[in-house]
Amino acid sequence: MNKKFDKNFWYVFGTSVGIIVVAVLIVMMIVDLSTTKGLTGQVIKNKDSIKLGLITPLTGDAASFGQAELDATNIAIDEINSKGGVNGRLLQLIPEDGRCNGRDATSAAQKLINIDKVRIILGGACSGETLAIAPISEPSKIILFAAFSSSPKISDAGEYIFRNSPTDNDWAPIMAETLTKQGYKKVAVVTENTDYAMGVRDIFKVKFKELGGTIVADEVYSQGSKDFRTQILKVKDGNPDVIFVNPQDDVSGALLAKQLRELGVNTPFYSAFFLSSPKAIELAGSAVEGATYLDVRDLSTNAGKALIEEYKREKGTPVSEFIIGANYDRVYIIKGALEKCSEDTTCIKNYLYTIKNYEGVIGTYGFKSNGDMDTVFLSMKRIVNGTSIVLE
Amino acid sequence: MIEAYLIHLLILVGIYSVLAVSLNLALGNTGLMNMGHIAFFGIGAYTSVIFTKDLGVPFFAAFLIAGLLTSVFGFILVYATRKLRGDYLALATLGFSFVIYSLMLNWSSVTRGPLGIPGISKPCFFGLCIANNLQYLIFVLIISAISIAIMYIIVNSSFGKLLAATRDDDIGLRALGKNTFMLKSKALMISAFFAGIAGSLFAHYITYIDPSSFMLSEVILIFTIVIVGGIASIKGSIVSTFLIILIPELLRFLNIPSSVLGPARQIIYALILLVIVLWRPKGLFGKIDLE
Amino acid sequence: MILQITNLTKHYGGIHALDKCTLDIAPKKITAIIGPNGSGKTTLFDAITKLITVDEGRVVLNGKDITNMNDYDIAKSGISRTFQQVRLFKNLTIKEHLEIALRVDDEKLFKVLLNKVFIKEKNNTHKIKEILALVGLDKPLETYASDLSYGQRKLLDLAIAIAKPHTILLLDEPVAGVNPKLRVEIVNIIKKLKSLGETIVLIEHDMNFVMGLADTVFVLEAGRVIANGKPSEIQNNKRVLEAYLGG
Amino acid sequence: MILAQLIANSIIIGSIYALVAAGFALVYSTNKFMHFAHGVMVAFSGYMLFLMFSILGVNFYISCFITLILAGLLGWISYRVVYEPLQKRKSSNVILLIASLGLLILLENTLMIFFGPDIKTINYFGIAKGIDILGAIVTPIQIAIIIITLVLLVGLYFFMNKSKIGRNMRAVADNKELTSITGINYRSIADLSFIIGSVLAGIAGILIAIEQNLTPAMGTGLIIKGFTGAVIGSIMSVPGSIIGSYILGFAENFGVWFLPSEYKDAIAFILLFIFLLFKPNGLFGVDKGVRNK
Repeated sequence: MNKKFDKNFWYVFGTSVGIIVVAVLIVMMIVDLSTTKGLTGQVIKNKDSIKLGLITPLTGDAASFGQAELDATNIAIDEINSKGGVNGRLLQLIPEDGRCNGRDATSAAQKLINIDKVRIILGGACSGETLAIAPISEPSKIILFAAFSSSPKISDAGEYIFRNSPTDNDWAPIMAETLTKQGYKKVAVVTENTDYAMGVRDIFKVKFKELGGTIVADEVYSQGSKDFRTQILKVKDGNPDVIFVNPQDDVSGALLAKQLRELGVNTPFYSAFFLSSPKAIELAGSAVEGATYLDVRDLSTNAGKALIEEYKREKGTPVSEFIIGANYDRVYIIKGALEKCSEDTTCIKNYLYTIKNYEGVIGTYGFKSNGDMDTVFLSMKRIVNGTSIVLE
Repeated sequence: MIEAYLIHLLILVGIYSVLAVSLNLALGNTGLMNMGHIAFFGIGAYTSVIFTKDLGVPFFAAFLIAGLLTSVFGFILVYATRKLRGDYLALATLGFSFVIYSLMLNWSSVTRGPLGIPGISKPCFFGLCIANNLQYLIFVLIISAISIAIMYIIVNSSFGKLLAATRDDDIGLRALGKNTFMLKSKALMISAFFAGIAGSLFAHYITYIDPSSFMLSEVILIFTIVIVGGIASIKGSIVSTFLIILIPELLRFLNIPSSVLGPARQIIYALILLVIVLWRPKGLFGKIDLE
Repeated sequence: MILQITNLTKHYGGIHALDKCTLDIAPKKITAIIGPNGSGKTTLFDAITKLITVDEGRVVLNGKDITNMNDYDIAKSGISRTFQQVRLFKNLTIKEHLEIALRVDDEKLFKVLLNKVFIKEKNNTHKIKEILALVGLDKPLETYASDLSYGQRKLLDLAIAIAKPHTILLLDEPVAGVNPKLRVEIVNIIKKLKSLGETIVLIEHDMNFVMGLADTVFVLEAGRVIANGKPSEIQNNKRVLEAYLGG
Repeated sequence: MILAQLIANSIIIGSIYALVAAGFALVYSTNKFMHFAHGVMVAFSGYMLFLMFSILGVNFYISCFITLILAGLLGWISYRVVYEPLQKRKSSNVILLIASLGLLILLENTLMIFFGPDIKTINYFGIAKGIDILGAIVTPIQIAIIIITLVLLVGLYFFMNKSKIGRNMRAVADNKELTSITGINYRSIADLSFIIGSVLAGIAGILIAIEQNLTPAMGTGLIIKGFTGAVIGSIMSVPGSIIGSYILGFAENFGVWFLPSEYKDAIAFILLFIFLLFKPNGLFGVDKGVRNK
């Protein structure tokens, strides 16, 4: 090797290493300052508080869910703090933006775990976030508690991972069974091209075919699209007995329902969750009249009603009552665990596995050995005269 | 424990600096306005994951295959767009990244579509596996240092001077008997190769990939890195990667309401980009004006 | 004959930029192509170097048909040219320009890298200085092209055309827009090049300029050779005078 | 019946694309750079209507009027603040394109800070029952969108071809250098193109807000489809870009009829890529100044 090459190589290598070291020092200094001398007042103020991390999308397409998660979590934490906190210590929520993707979620998790030293992370929201955080939180024995992720992959992602949202495996087969029981043989599925909805679609299709039905149309639309007319036309052309409307969120579901009816498709349609959002009903109006959907069962309990009232008063119309309820419950479940175990996560983990009949605002439930909810927590509802009624 | 967080950030910086320097090789040193660079990153990530996970290829082989396959896509892109120039080239490459994005999203049998691919293994070499982030950081630093050194040598070689010449005057260089199309192809293939291996590093670090990591907003992120650092400046790209990755992380420590935090971060990117474009077209370390 | 051009024809819509243009270039001589503006002189150079594709006709260099070759292959096979609007690489230095022109296998990336890493790169500085001395460009080697004056750019453009391995040198209006002093210098450079055994073809619209310089003159009008011969013969050719006065 | 509905669907979505594409092409044809932030002008207008009408309770038509003025103003400001300095420095259109992307992100996130990330709706006309036209079902709002687009198409055509200002704009579009010689003030033409283009975006924003809904990030999605339509027609010509948008609408809807529907966006992107490669100036443009050599 000649001298010139050597010089070049070491120049580049040396510079990169040098810059890295300098940057490390600077960041360390800043971090040190901020934690000990208090660049950010909050750190000092709540020195004795119990920190809870929250990872949820605060920007991007899914931000409206993230905001709902944050609001609902804050309501619960404020309630607990105003009643004196947990064992005399206040709860401090540190929300981080996971942007519904793996990279930002891992950055957020690394920050929460290593800088804020949280032992409990609420989140992620999108399954993609949760799946990306799991390999980081699990080895450090951090509790990861999702209230919104439904991917079946999360069930076996780790021992310290819990959720109080139904998995797609829980409810998509129920949907297929329900439709079969109602005597529907030919179904049209319209799905939004997102991780959640596509996961549901795959499970649903398998189950429905197993039960002897046929899929006459299987349409997909991309996230954020607002024009479904040709997909609907293909649905119409398949001449189904029933339509399974399978969107990611309330707004696209409502738009889809609206366009279905606008185009004169009067086939009954079934769906899940999104119709619990008042926004969906407001948007779609008469288009969702008579629609049947699977939803979380008991948000009409007193506690649930009160929560939704409070949420409406303080934060506005919720995107989904289900999300609000699950998030609210999540904080209280953690509160119970903290009261018993303080911040010993192994104790918390074991405690959470023992929970069997927790009475939350979304119902009474516990956790299975894989950290999922043990109760399939759903009931059929129908929109009648613009409000939903429970069918049993 | 601060170290662990810093290690995480440094791993990201290492990966993105390879991505930025490789973009700069095409954009700055060769003058190829490639807005499809993020697609190369994505192709590399998916290739590496599919080869290790579905086909059981050892990591290092998959890592190289990721680079090579991406490089083939680089050639396809440069061949397809060989007659375009200026903003039409920029648009066509942007169109290319959209096409690749739809492919990742819709070719579900291979990419699992929007569900993404979870549970990606950490790299192993002959039975020795990377067990923690510190080791991964060392691995990333070695790979980045080698990659950047190679690109540095290329840029400063007589070949690199030809690339600079084709950026400045393509016809003039052809009149000197140089096949500028081949030069551009090679430049973009090298650029794509390193973007591809950066993608592989990214996928095996995050352990979960889905198409959303390779979208339009990410194109703008790496463009910002290169432009802030300075056209045709490797040093600039590296420093700028630090700034652009770390500044938003520092924001996490300020008491900004979280509903504002996310947009604020994007606004900072956009403002930095506009300020540089408007008032300092050379970027921080560049010698060449953006034109 | 070193370069034979036969029946080159190029139409732009209804305009004949080149119309069955035929000429032969003799080796080791200075050949001038003159004609009024718009007579197709630069188009002829562009056609020879394949910057434009002709409709018909043949170009033969040293007995080899180069009509259908790529522009860079034509350049490689031995044609060097300058441009009326100089084409330089503004972010490269004088030295880098000449190095690019002198090297022949710098496009081969792996070879370049191997050379860079294991073998000391060939030092061209001596050769570069020689060429710069020949054209009289007296600026530090590390000067960027963008920092040169118009005249210096003309000289650098000439220098890289000379540096590039070639058998024939095409100069497109070498003195257009330069001051009288530099004009004299360039004339001297061209003469010096001839004495070194170079074959030179130059384009010029000013008839008087080529009289003392060229060995042979071709006169172009509307893309067609209307006269050729020694300068003294051309000077008195009636058609040529008509063309110039009419044009 | 199906065919009629497919055609209707194509025309409806084509009209929405055309509304976005027309302004984009108008700015491009006079200024020769890609004003991607045009997308966010559409979103901005929708939100301004939301602010005026739904929050402040101003009369709907007055709100629309104010929205259009604000849209024109924002377009003009963005030209003067961002683009003009760059043009003065003789930056290439690639730099202007990058600047426009910066502007797009800046404005989009500003909207997000002010209005929040959730979806806003303006339910001024309520939910309308579809009307059956030759077997295709179309709602009154959609008919309004189609009619307004067509009126704009015709209006713009006459404006560009018959009025003096329009002819000057076309002259600038054809040859910027020449017009400065003939005494046309380039700056005022550029100002005007941004104002008119942004008012067009304003009209698009209002109609889309009523027909669909508002999200801060909607601008990006719209501009991608809008410029795809413009590229197909011709980015240099307003009527061309409008026709191109309809072609895109037809291609997407007819394509999806035969292909799995998840490929709807892919069809648009592949069309965009193919057109840029093989016919970069679109079906109605001349190939000039696009390719090397």
